[in-house]
Amino acid sequence: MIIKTTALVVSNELVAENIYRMEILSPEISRNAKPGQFINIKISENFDPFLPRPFSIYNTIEDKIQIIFNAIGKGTKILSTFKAGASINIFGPLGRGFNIADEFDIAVVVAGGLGIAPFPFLTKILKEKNKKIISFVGAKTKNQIVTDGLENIKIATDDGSLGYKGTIIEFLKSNILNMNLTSSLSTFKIFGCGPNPMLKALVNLCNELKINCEISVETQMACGTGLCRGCAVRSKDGNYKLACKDGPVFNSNEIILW
Amino acid sequence: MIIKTTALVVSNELVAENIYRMEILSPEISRNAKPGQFINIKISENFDPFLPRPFSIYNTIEDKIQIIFNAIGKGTKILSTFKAGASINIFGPLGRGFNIADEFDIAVVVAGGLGIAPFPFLTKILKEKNKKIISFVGAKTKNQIVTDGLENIKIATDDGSLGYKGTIIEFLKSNILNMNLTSSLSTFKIFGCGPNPMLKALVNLCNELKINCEISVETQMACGTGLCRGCAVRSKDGNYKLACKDGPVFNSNEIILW
Amino acid sequence: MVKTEVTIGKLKIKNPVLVASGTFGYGDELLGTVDISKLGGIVTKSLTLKPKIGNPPPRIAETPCGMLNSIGLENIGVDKFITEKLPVLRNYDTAIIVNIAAKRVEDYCEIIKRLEDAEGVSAYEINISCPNVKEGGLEFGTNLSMTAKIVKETRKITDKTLIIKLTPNVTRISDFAKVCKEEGADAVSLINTVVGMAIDIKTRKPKIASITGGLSGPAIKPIAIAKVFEVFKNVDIPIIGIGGITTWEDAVEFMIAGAKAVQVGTANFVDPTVSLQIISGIIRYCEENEIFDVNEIVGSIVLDSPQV
Amino acid sequence: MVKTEVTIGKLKIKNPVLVASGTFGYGDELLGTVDISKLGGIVTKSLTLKPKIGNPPPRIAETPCGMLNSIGLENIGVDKFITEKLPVLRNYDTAIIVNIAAKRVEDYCEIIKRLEDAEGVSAYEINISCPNVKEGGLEFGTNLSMTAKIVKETRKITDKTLIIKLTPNVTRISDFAKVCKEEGADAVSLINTVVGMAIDIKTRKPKIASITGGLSGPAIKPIAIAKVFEVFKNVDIPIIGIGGITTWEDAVEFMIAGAKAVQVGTANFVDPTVSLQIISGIIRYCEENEIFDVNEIVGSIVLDSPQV
Ligand SMILES: Cc1cc2nc3c(=O)[nH]c(=O)nc-3n(C[C@H](O)[C@H](O)[C@H](O)COP(=O)(O)OP(=O)(O)OC[C@H]3O[C@@H](n4cnc5c(N)ncnc54)[C@H](O)[C@@H]3O)c2cc1C
Ligand SMILES: Cc1cc2nc3c(=O)[nH]c(=O)nc-3n(C[C@H](O)[C@H](O)[C@H](O)COP(=O)(O)OP(=O)(O)OC[C@H]3O[C@@H](n4cnc5c(N)ncnc54)[C@H](O)[C@@H]3O)c2cc1C
Ligand SMILES: Cc1cc2nc3c(=O)[nH]c(=O)nc-3n(C[C@H](O)[C@H](O)[C@H](O)COP(=O)(O)O)c2cc1C
Ligand SMILES: Cc1cc2nc3c(=O)[nH]c(=O)nc-3n(C[C@H](O)[C@H](O)[C@H](O)COP(=O)(O)O)c2cc1C
Ligand code: FES
Ligand code: FES
Repeated sequence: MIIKTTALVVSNELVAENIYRMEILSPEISRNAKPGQFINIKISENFDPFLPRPFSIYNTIEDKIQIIFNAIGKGTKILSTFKAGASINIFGPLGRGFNIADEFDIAVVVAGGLGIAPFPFLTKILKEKNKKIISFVGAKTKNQIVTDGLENIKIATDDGSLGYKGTIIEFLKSNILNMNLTSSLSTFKIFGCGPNPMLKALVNLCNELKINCEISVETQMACGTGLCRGCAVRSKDGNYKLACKDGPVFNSNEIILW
Repeated sequence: MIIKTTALVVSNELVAENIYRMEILSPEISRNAKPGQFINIKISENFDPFLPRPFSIYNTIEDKIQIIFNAIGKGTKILSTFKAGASINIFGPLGRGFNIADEFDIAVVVAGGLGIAPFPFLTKILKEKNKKIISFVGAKTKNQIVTDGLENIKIATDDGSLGYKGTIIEFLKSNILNMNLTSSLSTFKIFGCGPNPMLKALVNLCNELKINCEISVETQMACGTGLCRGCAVRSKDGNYKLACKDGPVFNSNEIILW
Repeated sequence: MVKTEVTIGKLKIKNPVLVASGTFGYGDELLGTVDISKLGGIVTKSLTLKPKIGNPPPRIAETPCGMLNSIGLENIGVDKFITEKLPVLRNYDTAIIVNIAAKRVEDYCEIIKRLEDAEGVSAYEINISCPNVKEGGLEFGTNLSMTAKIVKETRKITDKTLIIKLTPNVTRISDFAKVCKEEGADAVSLINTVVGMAIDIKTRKPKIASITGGLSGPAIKPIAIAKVFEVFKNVDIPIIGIGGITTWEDAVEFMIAGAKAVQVGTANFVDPTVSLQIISGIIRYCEENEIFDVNEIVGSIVLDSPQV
Repeated sequence: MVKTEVTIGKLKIKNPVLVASGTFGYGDELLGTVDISKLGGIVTKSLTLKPKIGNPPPRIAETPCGMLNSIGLENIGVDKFITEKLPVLRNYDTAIIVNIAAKRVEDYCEIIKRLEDAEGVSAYEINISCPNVKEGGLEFGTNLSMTAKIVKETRKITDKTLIIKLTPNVTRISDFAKVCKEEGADAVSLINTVVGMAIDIKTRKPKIASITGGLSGPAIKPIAIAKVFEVFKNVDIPIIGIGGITTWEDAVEFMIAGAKAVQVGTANFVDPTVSLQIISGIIRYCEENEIFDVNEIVGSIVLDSPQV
């Protein structure tokens, strides 16, 4: 069930360098949403920018949903000007979220930059299921680190300004190896989201260590609802899957990253 | 000298039904402006709406200029959301203003709807020159009447909700005839601004009574600076004049209204 | 009570608003969210004889007031459409216009043959104007004799309403509409997308994997209106107007220019319910202007200048 | 220190940014506000043999991310330009590219003859692509043999750089560029405006008195990029890119697609100083990317797909 609504902006605050968290009142979407799903936001009444912008559901709090975004471009810059009390046109929940039904007892969350977006929501649900969670969060530098809503946080920064100096995947790898549980690795499940190079490295690592892994991908999108077929992602079977409908969450062995 | 500047919005308040007055800090434009001139406002950083919007200079107060606008369309609706403290891209002063150098001792201001826009500024300058001023202000209904900054105000509304019931030109005509100064009429000068039908009626009246009359016209404009040749107005000599450069103020016997 | 029914060839649609091919899947994509039985009709994604997986990503890019696409006619193929989609669509009280694309004239005919035996097809829209593929591609739509041939051959096979979808990427679109009429087409639909391109200056790569794509959205509306009016002025054939329609005002503008019906495309991506709002907007417009039949709007353009 | 000089035929311009014909008057309109000696050059409003008063209003209308215009080549005529404008423009250190339009081939030649005797003309841009008039109108620009004839005849008369301005309102623009090269043109500039139309639904009248007009602005940029790349791919002739350029990123995008220089048009109406900002933006881009000569950008598009 996809809900189209003009909703109330409850708050919109700067939480890190150029990063905003917006809270939107939408009981129906909040009730129906699953971790890993996203919403489409119509940014402007005018035609530039024209296409809606997709944003992961960062978390749900009672009747409210939250998103977090980086004010980098046309749409997000406009979005950053929305004030509490404004109304906003949203559409969702969209896409297929994370699969938490399968076999695992330790969830390893791996986020690069704003790749943390879907994880506070996932963390909340996993905790309800009493799963153990470890969170690896990486960013270029410490001002871009956002961690609230996550559990057992391990941080890496490219410039070493906070936590491990290096990429989050290197850090993850050394940790997993140290854990030295290669036997029981099968009971791990990794949930990854972030820039493509990071996701590729993550998928390689998981293949190497045979770890069950789901990743949330970002593609160009027009409709977010399966209408345009624009968000194609190569799948292992040689066909294409839709990031907005079959995804944005895919199992690492379903698709081929570009 | 045309000034291009990113200026500070000092205030932007609702002064009548859907009508806003904005005050902008721009010492250079304020210093250089003449009554009847206008400024161009770049409404948005994005491309829709794309063209700048022209607005008459409503008044100047020390370092500040004021405009007044009706939030009817794309651009003006966006303008109405500007808050004090915002910055705005403006360009001006543009066009040829009213000619107050010529022979007259009584200035009759005739405004239809937001046609009052250029007159508070004109009134201020005329008073400095100790001219007698009578102001005729017409509108559909009383909520749309704006008169501050005008002198000796006579009002007409189509629905009779305030002042004379009928068009401002009918009202003007009866008044002039009553004044019964047909002899000294030559010392009148009429300054008109408003919708085209009203301006046409005004011009006819002035021809009939042989009154010196200047009108400020509105046309579609792209550049406001003479570059595009888009704002052509038919002139009596069979050529075209530019509303943005030769106008927007024309003597009633210079041009042919459309 | 405004009369909204319009007739395109033999096809009666309950109102003049359709969703455009490739912008609403097969009509069954959002059944929970959009009540398609309120639409004048749906035009399906282009169907080919065999299924197609489409072009490699990236397939789309946003542009000022529009977008580029090169989906490459990804579709399930005519047979699967007949077995899986038609049975669902049949249950809705809306016109099902099947858009078809092919590499060879024979294939166009073969696709229609298969659909003729199926139940539930209201009309055909022949795509000879896709900028992104061989199938139904521009080498058909930009060539008068090929266009004539395709219309002539497909006309032989069906008595159903035959709509030819034209490309704007030609010098005089009315020449193509004329040929369509002469060869027996019931109507023309225009415009398909305009060939366009965008480059990411960071990577210096085209933003679309197939380099060029089709431009759509509000940006192309003035081009589409001009093409619709050109055909309306020069050829006596029903026109379905397409291109950048996002509001009911846009739809009315196309009808004033001469379109009997309209298709809403890219706007569905911003709001999949937009077509329903456009329909109610048109009805409100008619009521306010005491227009009792939407057909009164069609071609009602007012010209005081002598140019025409 | 980035090298910004580019060469178009025999013409050297100090940087690749020009202002487009009809969007900057004769170059002397805003001398107090815009320092034209910083520009690569100015392209004048189209000049005709005799003065023209232009088309009746309304001449312009805003459209999504663009505008329609039908100015109708209002201009002071070549003689007045020579006596009144050239003497002023000569004093500025910028290329003066004179754009000319005519109804007959003889008139194109006659206009050039008169300009040849005058001092200060850097190059000619031949307008055969104006959608709004007979002079230099589309019946020239959409006809290969007429295009060939105009290039051949004008080429005979001048050794100065001869630029032919092409229209996008054709099926294959590269065919026209090819003809221009064969007949001796030094360069082509593209695109002129796209034929478009808009209707005021309140009055049901066209928003432009001449019914159709020329579409320009950001809306047409993807169309222009595609046309520039089509010519770049198929014809070995210097290209001046035009269409929707509003930022330095747009200019760089055109150069990556194959344009040696660019012209800024409609954007001047939003900010007449925009060309100067585009020039400094290009220089900054080169510095940041360690590009020492802007010519390195020209045609530097990266294609990993096989399509080309
Ligand atoms: C399923 C999905 C979920 C998403 N969730 C989030 C989210 O939770 N938070 C969030 O901030 N964004 C998210 N995005 C990306 C978001 O939709 C926008 O694309 C992004 O915010 C930029 O939009 P814009 O209009 O500001 O930038 P645009 O004006 O569209 O682009 C401006 C510039 O930014 C670049 N750019 C565009 N997107 C990105 C990006 N993601 N990273 C770096 N550069 C970029 C463009 O290439 C361009 O150069 C998600 C995307 C998808 C597909
Ligand atoms: C020299 C000059 C001075 C001007 N001074 C003022 C001024 O002081 N105050 C002011 O409010 N406007 C003024 N205008 C008009 C102003 O520039 C805008 O055109 C107008 O405000 C509408 O802009 P928009 O973007 O909101 O409407 P648009 O989105 O451009 O148009 C929306 C709808 O409103 C209609 N419309 C556009 N302009 C008008 C209008 N003036 N009256 C009624 N309907 C209209 C359009 O036809 C369209 O249907 C002036 C125009 C000129 C040429
Ligand atoms: C993503 C996308 C896919 C399309 N696919 C098809 C198609 O398969 N067949 C077709 O005839 N037209 C197709 N079109 C063209 C549209 O039907 C329509 O003609 C065009 O987009 C212009 O209308 P618009 O501006 O309202 O989108 C497609 C358009 C888009 C944007
Ligand atoms: C108002 C206006 C007037 C124009 N006049 C001319 C002209 O006289 N001669 C010409 O060759 N092109 C003329 N053009 C076309 C421009 O030079 C340019 O080719 C076109 O506008 C596309 O560029 P743009 O999108 O940057 O404006 C005109 C364009 C506009 C908007
Ligand atoms: S974004 Fe349109 S189908 Fe996925
Ligand atoms: S508005 Fe451009 S010349 Fe007047």
